[in-house]
Formats: sequence, structure tokens, C-alpha cells
Amino acid sequence: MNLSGSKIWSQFNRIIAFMLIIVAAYLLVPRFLSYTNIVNLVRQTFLLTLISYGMGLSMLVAGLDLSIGSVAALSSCLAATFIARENVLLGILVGLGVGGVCGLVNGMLIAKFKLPDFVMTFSMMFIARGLAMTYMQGESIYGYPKSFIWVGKSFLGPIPTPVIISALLMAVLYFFLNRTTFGRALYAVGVSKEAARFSGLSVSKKLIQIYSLSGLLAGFAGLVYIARMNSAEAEMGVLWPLEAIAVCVIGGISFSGGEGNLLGLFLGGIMMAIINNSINLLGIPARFQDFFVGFVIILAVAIDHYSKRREAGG
Amino acid sequence: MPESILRVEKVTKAFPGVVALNRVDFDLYPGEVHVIVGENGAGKSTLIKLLSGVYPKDSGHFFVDSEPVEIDSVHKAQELGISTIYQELHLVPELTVAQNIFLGREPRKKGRFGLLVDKGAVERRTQELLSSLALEISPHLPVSALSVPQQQMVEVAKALSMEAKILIFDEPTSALAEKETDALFRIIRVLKERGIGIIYISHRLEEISKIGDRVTVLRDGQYIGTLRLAEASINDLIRMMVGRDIKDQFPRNYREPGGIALELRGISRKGVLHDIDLRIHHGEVVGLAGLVGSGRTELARVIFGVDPPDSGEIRIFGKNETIGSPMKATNLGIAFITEDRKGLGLFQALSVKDNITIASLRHLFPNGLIQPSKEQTVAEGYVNKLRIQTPTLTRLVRFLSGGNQQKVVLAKWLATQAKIFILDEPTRGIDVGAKQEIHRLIDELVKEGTPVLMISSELPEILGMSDRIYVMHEGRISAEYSRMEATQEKILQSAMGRYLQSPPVQ
Amino acid sequence: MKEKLGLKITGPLMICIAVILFFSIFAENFLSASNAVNIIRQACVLALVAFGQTFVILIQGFDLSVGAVMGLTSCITALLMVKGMALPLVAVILAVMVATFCGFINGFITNYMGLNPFISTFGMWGMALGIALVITEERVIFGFPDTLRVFHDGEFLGIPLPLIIVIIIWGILQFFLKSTPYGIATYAIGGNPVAAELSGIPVRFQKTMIYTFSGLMAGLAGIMFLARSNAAQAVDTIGYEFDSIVAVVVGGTSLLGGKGGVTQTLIGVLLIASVRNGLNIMGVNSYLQLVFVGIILILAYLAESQTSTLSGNPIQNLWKKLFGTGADKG
Amino acid sequence: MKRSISIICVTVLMLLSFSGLSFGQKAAKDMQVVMIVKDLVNPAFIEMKWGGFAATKEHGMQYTCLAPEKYSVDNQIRIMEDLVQKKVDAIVLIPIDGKGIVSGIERANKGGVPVFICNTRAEGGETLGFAGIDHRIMGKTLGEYVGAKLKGKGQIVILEGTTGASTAIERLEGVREALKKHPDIKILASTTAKYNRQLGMKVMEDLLIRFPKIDAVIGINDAMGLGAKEAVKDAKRMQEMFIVGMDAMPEALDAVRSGELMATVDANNFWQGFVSTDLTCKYLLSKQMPAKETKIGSGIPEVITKENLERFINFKAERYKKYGLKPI
Repeated sequence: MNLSGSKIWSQFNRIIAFMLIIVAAYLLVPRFLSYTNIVNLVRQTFLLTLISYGMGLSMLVAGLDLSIGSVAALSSCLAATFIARENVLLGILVGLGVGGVCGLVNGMLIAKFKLPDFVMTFSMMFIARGLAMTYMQGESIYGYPKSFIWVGKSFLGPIPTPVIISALLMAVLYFFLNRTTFGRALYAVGVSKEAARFSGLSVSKKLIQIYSLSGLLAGFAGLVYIARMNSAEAEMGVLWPLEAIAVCVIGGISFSGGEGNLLGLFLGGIMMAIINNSINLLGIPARFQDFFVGFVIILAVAIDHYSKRREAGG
Repeated sequence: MPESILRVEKVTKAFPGVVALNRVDFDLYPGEVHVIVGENGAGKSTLIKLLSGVYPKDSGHFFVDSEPVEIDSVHKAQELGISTIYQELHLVPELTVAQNIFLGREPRKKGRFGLLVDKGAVERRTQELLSSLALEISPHLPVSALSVPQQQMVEVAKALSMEAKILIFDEPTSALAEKETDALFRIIRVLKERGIGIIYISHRLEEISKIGDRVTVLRDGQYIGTLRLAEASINDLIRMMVGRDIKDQFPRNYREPGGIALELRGISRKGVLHDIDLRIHHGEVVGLAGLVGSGRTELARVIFGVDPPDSGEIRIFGKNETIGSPMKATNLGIAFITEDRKGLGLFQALSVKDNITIASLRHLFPNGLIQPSKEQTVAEGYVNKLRIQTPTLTRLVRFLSGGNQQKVVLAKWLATQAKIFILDEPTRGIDVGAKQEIHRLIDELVKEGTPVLMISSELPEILGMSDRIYVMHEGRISAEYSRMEATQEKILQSAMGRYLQSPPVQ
Repeated sequence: MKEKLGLKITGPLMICIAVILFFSIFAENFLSASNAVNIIRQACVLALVAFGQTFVILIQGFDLSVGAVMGLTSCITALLMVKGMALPLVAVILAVMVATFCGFINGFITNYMGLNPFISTFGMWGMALGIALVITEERVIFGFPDTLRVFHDGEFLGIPLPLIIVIIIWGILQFFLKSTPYGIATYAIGGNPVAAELSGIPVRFQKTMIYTFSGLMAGLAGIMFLARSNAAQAVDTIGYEFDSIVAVVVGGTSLLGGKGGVTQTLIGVLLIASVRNGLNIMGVNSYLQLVFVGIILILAYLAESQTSTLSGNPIQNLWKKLFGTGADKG
Repeated sequence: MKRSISIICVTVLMLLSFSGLSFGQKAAKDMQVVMIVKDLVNPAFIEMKWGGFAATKEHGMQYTCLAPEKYSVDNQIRIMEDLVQKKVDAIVLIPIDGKGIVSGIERANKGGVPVFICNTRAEGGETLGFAGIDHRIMGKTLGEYVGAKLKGKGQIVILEGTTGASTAIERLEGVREALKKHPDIKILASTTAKYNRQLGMKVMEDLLIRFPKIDAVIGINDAMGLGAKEAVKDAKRMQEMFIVGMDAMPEALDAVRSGELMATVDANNFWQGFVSTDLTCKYLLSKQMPAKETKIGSGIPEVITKENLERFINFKAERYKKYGLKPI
């Protein structure tokens, strides 16, 4: 990552803010730093980042993918039918495939027909959810073979598998963003689609690839989640888009594209996890939660915004 | 002689890396057209921006009606009766002509707390304005439905509606055809009769003698002098404009050019290009002169695959190619340094390193994996080679000076090992020192046998750098000169459409 | 006159007509006066909130908070009335003032602190919802004099009152957009901010006012919602933020700003309401309904963009299509 | 003489009345009964849907089941309005919220469409009647079971339903009411997981950290119970506590069999749907108002544990077979 200028600054602020939050949580929240809770925090953090990768990528190209939750639901429900029949591999393939296809449709219409990403992914959100619910008819598909459950539930040493999976994915994406020509082109497209075009890059191809990838990741996240729940249902991931946007935004991935990185996204994930975790540990009634989260998001973004402004000024 | 409505005394304005205006004087009388000429970067547009309140001046004084004034904002300028008609028009496409003209200053209905637009009045006054300018434009039409010259007229009408006493035209005819230009001049005369003072910026030396009363020449931000156009000849002006010793500014060592690298045959594109034939040999710089809007940039875009040609063929290294996209062009080894450096040339929010390598990553790392060390060395190599002044490779490119930014763009294309270079206004708006270095780079390019097509509005640059020169006029090649026979006069005349047929050099 | 009402044969209008034809044939009793009234009654809430959203989108903005703000408004009103506020009108006014204030905060944060509207209004969404949940203790507020219901169920000369209200407000807004400097400025800000600035329009202030107005409309919608269900619940209006954006976009107001208007929105609202109503009458599984809505949204947008690229300045459109979406308005 | 006249009059009257009846009578097969459920995601309502289906099948009437695509009273009201337009013969309604729905019922009344309320009481409007096991009783039953199981002593946590939804409130009130009888049972925490499985798991994970010692977890629906179960399993604390849920959804039954769930409560959902619809159909055929309130089975929900599990499942399977439905 080219940690240059504003990036260093914003990360700096984010890390400081993050320290402050931890200290506050440590002082206020009982057993916050107990071993079990740390494991728990780590797990929840990585599960949050897991659902945010796709959103983050689409935001890097100045886009948005509101359909991740619904796509995850659709793909994992279809996948579950096979997995429950002991057909794990096929199931996983189906899950990823469906996710990828939904993403591909998003990308095609956005890149070729110039639909605003908001309109397209928002419609896809409806469509995928509707299909999932019609397919499931309220049933839930459960009882998977051990081999699959392992993905979501077991531990490697002290570390839960989903954490490892998400961490590996993050590593892969990090490599992909910073060490591959594709990742670099991604940032370029995000900064300026026209300049990218005039540098001989194929913008529409990049967009299609990104949205497909986002769909694929949604499908993947869906699989991990059903493995964790040991059950698939059509209602899954209703809140994902908003959670993901929150994580990305707190993580300093800007809507204008081309700015932000996985480190930020990770920090954003940690912060969201801590907030939710603290709310439950403190026993704050859930009715305060929405208020709290909304407030924190605005705060985080405002800080970030001003740090950037100052950096630009100085 | 009446007293001046506008006087500028010893005004100075500096930008990082370049002094745009240095103690410049200027004055304007009611009912006169005062032309300002000068090469790009001479400081014309800076002066305008100071007068219209876009930039604050560093030092010096402005007097309106011999009252000292500070022009610190666009609104202040408008209050003082100064309005500007920029090259890029500031109209709202979705609104109607009338709405645009009175935008923000709509006459209100009496009573009803003056809350409502008096549509009747708007329409009536718009109609009056338009007919006073003898324009047949319906006030109800949305601006998006108008042609560019019509939109310009709407801007003029808008300025008049603001009771402007001083009207500034910035390259108004750059986008206009011959007839439209006449229409504009007719209107300018109408304005003169009303005693409005007009500041008129133009490259088109010929047309200014048609319309102007006096002319002031700027060069490199210096005030050179003011003449009455009645007494001045085009050649005087050119001498004053160019006036510097060209040799050391343009370090070129000429060699015998090689075989044909790029050849265009009968390239046409509806409305902009007509039947263009053009050849570039290995190891030669081909200058492409012509007025703004004569189709030079359009031609470059066609070669780079941005806009496809309607007819004609492009031959590269003897092979017939159809270039559908910039991507294809880059793969063929064509490099295009655009005139719009900020918008199209650079990724403002990316670092110097990333900007340098972005176009060549595919060649540097065919397997798609970036080796940071290698990338680093490549970027460093070009930073040193081109003497790009930047604290670090990770500095955001937007913080660099114009000259260094342009060098970054060059580096980007050098890194792609491009085999053909198209440079569109390569030295626009950068200071003299940097200009020279870029010229040296161009020379080194051709030394290695790379063919270069250089578009420029600066005649000295064209003359100083090119082996051969094509001149364009209204989408056609109007003349071709060898280095020997080319002179500023000849080029200007062909650029203005006086076809001087000369035998193409072999 | 045509131009005055902003009535043009747009893509959405065609699709709307097509949909109505379709249901008239395949859904029994769809085409009946009483069902028309029914659809109107159902659409009125959405219409009101979508009007506000239209203005925000016209200036290249977003207001995700309206759903929560509606809930907050209806809850406050209901609570005040349950607590025996003598005049329901007072309760209504107070609540709407709160909503307007929320809108103002949105506008302030977005335009003076320069945050992306997506963030600022989403934050407001969370806060408004939170407050509503807290003051209602998560319960349904119920059992107050149903004086308000007249707004929804009432009739005047046989015309349903909500329709009259919506039409009046639509008339005012249409007039405002086309005939007042502020309306024209709204289009200017959306269409070419630089030109607006150069023409001496106080862009920031006007933008802030428009967000405030969106809050106001959300408030009125909240009241209408209360009049409709006669019971208030914090979470019941959640979802209107997206429904309203959909209605606006489907109607053909461009997400890139400067193009469209309340008339288009009215069409969008009508389209969505008819689709829902028709599918219910046909007894279509409500989850397939989601799919239909999604597809119709895409179609309507495509139809709009096709018709709009024919008229207007294609370069402009292209430019906007390339750069407009997802651009940071902060 | 007099008598014969009177006889004639009577016969004529009778004939008239009969003919009158037969004229006004619409054939059963043309009658449309529509059930509106809260959603078609929760199996409880799907069972009710099938119950309604079975009942209408017996009377040979047309049957549709609709659900709002969004869990909101207003969408239910909207559907009712549309059905009034469609002029259906009767609506069997399962209100998302007993208070919020009232205006919807009143609209149906105005439109002359009879409404029968199932499962969740409505607090206003004119209805044919109510059949169903109300959620307060379900909660109460579960609470009592837990109380007995803990022998009146222990620490528990409660996972509440969607904030503000009337079922959530009533079930919770039922549970708390029952637990009042056991002063030694301490409610450590009572927080919402929005009837949602994922949240159930997430919230439970945090609660497990907050409380070192928990004896029982009450999820006021199975989804949350199952979610919580996953969390407890991951924390390896299954021995320490037992978990109960509500609604007897198939997955929960399997969990009961495997002992991961201690118990779930069956509200006889299929039967609720069946009875309500059946009464509605009967009303349509013979315009006699059903009782204001009808008991479902014993009127008391059944707590399903390992002991009665198989019996319950078989009973359910037979019932489904009887009406030619695929057993869920």
C-alpha cells in the first residue's frame, strides 16, 4: 500500500481512535480483556470483515454493492440443499457460482448499460432476496456433514477456523490489491475512470471483474455463515450491507473511490465488533444500539474527514 | 479622450514555480476593444482570472472609473460590472435560455413577498436582450438544445443582463467556424456602440485586426507593449510575441529521418476531420500546428483509438491497423500525452511511483505479480533520468508543480517502451526551465529513432522542434512545410485558412 | 401548459401505463373506481416522503434518514396524544418540527461539515430510530382519539382527503420548482454547481434548506402514516427511505441531479403502488413481488436513460454517466 | 278452513324463505378464503398456512395465503385493503401486531369482508371470532416448565423477540409472569435477538462471556434458541446449562431429540390454522357466528421434550397424511 500523504494521516487517526476505544472499553466493560472475550472479539471482527470485503472492493472503484446480503442468502440456501445431501464439494461450488453470477450481472449492467451502481445493486438486493425466500418457503436446511461444519465451528489451536479463513482471505486480497497489476489498476480506475482509460486500461472490464468478485465473496461469506449456524435460511444477511458500509466507512474507504485499504477495513471491523460486544457486555438495551452505532459512525467519519482536510491544508 | 473605465497598474501574480504576471500595466476605455495577445503561458488568462475575481493578485492596483478597487470575489467583479465569457461555458444544460440568463437574479413579482419569479418579465427581458443582439433564439429552449456558438451568445446576453460595463472574451472564437465568428463580431460591434469596454483574448492574429482597436502584448508574464492595431502589422505582433532567441530554447540536433513509422490515409470523422493524409518517419519530430479547434487534438484522439474514424486507414510500421480503444493503441506501442494533464494524464490521488508505472505494469510484470523492488528501481530510474523534483516516490502527484507533473506523464509513457509518441501541447502552462528540459527529452527520443507527433499552439516551439510541419485548418491539412521553408508568417496564414500550396518535402 | 406540469411521455410513464393495462386484464377488480381510490390511499404516504426525497436527489444528494424520522414523528405525536395533549394539532406541529430539525441536522452535517450524505443521513437514521425506540420503550403506541384519521380516511365531495392533500402539495412543489427563484436554483445546483455558484446562488445554504425540507416532508408523511394505521411504532416505517428513493428513481429523476421533478416522482409512486396492489390481488407470493419490483426498477431506469439520451446533451449525459455515480459529494 | 289458510301461508313463507336462501347462496367452490400470515419464513406460520389449506379443501373452497414482504403491520393492512378490493369472501388474519392491525380490520369491516382472527388477538374492530393459543399462555407454559426444571432455583438469560412486536412482548410477559412464582430464579439478562438466528448466536456469545454461570437459556422462539445453542456448544458449556425454545419447528425437534435443546413449546400451529379457517368456512356456508373465542385442542400449549417427542411427531405426521400434505 502506498501509505502516502493523507493515507498515513487517516490511518494514524484511526489507530489512535482505536486505542482510545479499547482503553475506554477496558475501563468500562467488565471482563473486556478476558481471554475468552478476546477470542470472541477476534471471531466477531473477522466475521464482520468477511462480509465487508466485497463492499470494500466495490467502494474502491467508486461503486457500491448493496446486494451482498441477499446474494449471500440466495447462494448459501442453494448450496445448503446439496451440502445437506452430503454433497459438500458440489454445494460449495454452487454457492460460489451463484454468488459470482449475481455479481457478474451487477457488473455487466453497471459497466455496459451505465446503470448507477446504487440502482443496480439495490434491485439485485430485492431480486436475490425474493428468489431465496421463494425457494426456501420458510424451511431451513440444516444438518451438514462434519467436514463442512468444520469450516465454521472448529478451532485450530486456540483460533476459530472462520477467523483463519477470513484472515487468509484478507491476506490474499491484500496481496491481490498491493502486489498485482490488477489491484493497482483497481485503484487507478477508482481515482479516475477517464485517466485510466487514457492510460490504456480497460475500465468496464475492471468494473465487471470487481462486481463479480464482490458477488463471489458474498457467496463465500454465506457459506462460512451457514457452516457456523449449521443451518441456512432465507432471512440471512438482511443487515449485511449496512454493517459492511459502516465497517468500510469507519475504516476510511471513501465513497469517491481509489482511497482506503485493507488495514483500514480491518480496523473498522475491530471497532464495530468492540462497539457491539461492549453493548452486550454492558447490558445496554438493544433499543439504544441503533442510536449508538449511528452516532459512532458519524463521529469516526467526521474525525477522518477533518484529519484529511488538515493534511490537505498543511 | 474620455477617462478609462479600467486601469491595471503594476499587477503581479506568482504561482509555485512560475511568475505568471510581473508588474503588468493595462487600461481600457469605454466603447473600445482592447486585445491581449501572447503565447500560451504569457499570462493572458491569469490577468483575466485576476480581473474576474477568481484569483487574488499579489501586488499592484486596479482602478474602475479611476476609483481604486479590490476584486476579491467573482461577485465583487460582477458588482463592478466586469463579466467574463470563459472558453468553457458556465450554463445549466437542463434550464431554459431565459432561466439561465437570469439565474440567481430573477425579477420578482410585486407583492406576494416578492417570492415569485415574474416569468413574464423574464421572458420579455430575455427576448429584448436577444433581439437587441439580433439573435433568433427562443427563450423557452433548454440550453442543452443549443449549439455551442448559440450558448456563447446566451452567455453574452447574460453578461449584458448584469449591466456589464466591461466584458472579457477568453478565446471566444476558438470553438467557432468562420460564419459564427462574423456573427460574434457583429455583436461585439453592437456592444461597442453601447460604450461597453471589451477585453478580447485571441490567438487568431488575423481576426483581431478585424475587431480590435488596441492590442497589448504579453510574454512570459511581462508587459511588452501596447499598439494601435491600425498601425501594427501582424508581423510586428508576432515579433513582439515571440521576441526571444529561439535557439537555446529548442535544443535539437537534426538527423536523417528513417522509414515511415505511422501513416494516415484519408482519415475522416464527421464534422471534425476531413480526409487527413499524414506521415511520420522514424527519428523525426512532426509538428502539428493550427488554431485551437482546428482538429489537431481530434486527430490525435483518432490515432489513439479514443474516437474511431468514419473512414480512412491507419498504417503502423507498414501494417494496416484498426485501433478501437486506447488499450489497443497502447498495445501497438502508441503513447499519447494529452493536453488535459490534470484530468486525463494523471491520477491526482496516486503517488508519483504509481503514476509512472501504471501504464507499463502489464509489460513490467507479465505474470501479474508486482515485485516492489523492481517497480521501485524503474520509477526511480525515470525520476532521475527526467530530473523530476519530488521529495519521495510516494508523494501524491497532485502536490507537484506543473512541469514535474508533465515529466511524470512523460515518464509514464517512456516506461511503456512506446514506439510512437503523440504529444498534445507538451509544454502548456509550465515554466521556461521545464519547457527546455522537456524539449531535450523529445530530442533524445528521436535520437533513438522514435517518431514523435507534436501538437502545439506555440509557433516558436513548432518551428524550433519540428523536422516537418503540418498545419491544420477547420479539420483539414492546409499546408505542409519542411523545417527550412517554414516561417511563423507562413504557418499563421495557413492556420487561418489561406492555403499556400507548397511542394511536400521528400 | 404541458411544460408547466412537466408532463412528458417518459419511459417510466409508458411502463406505468403498460403495468396498469396488464393488471386491468389479469387482476380481477383491479380496474375499478374503488380500487383506484384504494391505491391512492396506499400511495399517499410514500408520495409525501418521496416528494422530499426528490428535492434531495435533484441536488445530487441522498436522504436515508426519512424512514426513521417518519417513525419518530408518528411516535412523538402518538405519545403526546396518549398523554392527553389537548389539541392533536399541537402534537402534530411539535412532532413535525422535530422532523424538520432532523432534516436540518442532515443538511448541516452534509453541506457545512462536508460529509458524504450517505454517511450523515445514515447516522441520522440510526439516531432517530434509537430515540423513537427509547421514548416508546419499543412498544406500540395505541388508543388515542382518532381525530387524525380523517386525514387518511376522510373524503371531501367524494374525493379522498389524502389525494387532495397530496395533489395540493404536489401543486405547490411543482409551482415552487418551476416558478420561484429557489426552484430554478435547485435545478441549477444539481445541473451545474459551478454555474450556480458563479450566478451568486448561496449553494450550501440552499442545499441545507433542501435537506431540512426533506425532513419536513418525512414528518408530514409520518403524520399521514399515523392517520393511516392509527397506531405508532418506531420500526414500522423503516424501509421508507429506500422505497422513496426507488419511487424517485423509477419516476425518472436522475440520481446525478438536476433532472426530474415531483411530477415524475408522482408517476414513480403510482407505478410502485399499482404493482404491489395488482400482485396482491393476483395473489402472487409476496417474495416474488420483491423480484418483480427489482426488475421493474431496472427496466424503468433503462427506459428513462434511453429516452433521456435521445433528448438533451449526450456528451453531458456520457460525462455524468462516467463520473457522476458514486462521486463524493462531501 | 282457517287452519288450511294458515298452513298455506306457512308453506308459501317457507318456500319463499328457502328460495330466498338459495338465491343469495353462492356455491362453495366460488368462495375465496384468504389467510394473511405474519411471514412465510417462520415455520409456525407455514404450518398455519397448511392448516388453512386443509380446512378449505374439506369445504371445497378456494384458498390463498399471503404474507407481507416486510415484517410490518402496514404491509398487512395494505394486503387487506387490496383483498377488500378483490371482494374475497373472508379473511383469516394472523396480525403482526394486535394494536396496529385494528385500522386494517376496520377497513375490512367497511368493505363488508368478514375477518377471523387467528393466533394473535386483535384489540379492536369487528371480527368473527378468535381461535388460537395466545402467546402469553405459551410464554407462561414455558416459564413454568423452566421453573420446575430448575427446581425453583438458578440463573437464567432470556432472548427476546423483535423489539416492539406484540408476540415478543406477550411471550416475554408470559415467561416473566410464570417465573415470578420462583423468587430464587434470577434473570441475569433479558435482551433482544430480534427473532433472528445469527443474532441469537452473536448475543449469546457475548452473554456467555458476561456471565460465568448460567443455568438456563430461554429463547422465546426456536430460531434464537438454536442460535444460542450453537454459541453454547462453541463455548463448550452445554453441560452447565439447558436451552429451551418455542414454536416446535422441525429443526428444533431434531435438536430436542439429540438433547441439544431441552424443550420447545408447540402451539399446535397447524390446528390453529385449521380451526380458524374451518370456522370461517362454516360461517360462510351457514351465516351463524362462531363463538367469540375457540379453544385449540386442550387450549394449553404442549411442552415437547425427549419423552413425548416421538408421539408428537407421529401424531403430526398422521394429521398431515390425513389431509394429503407432505409432512414438514
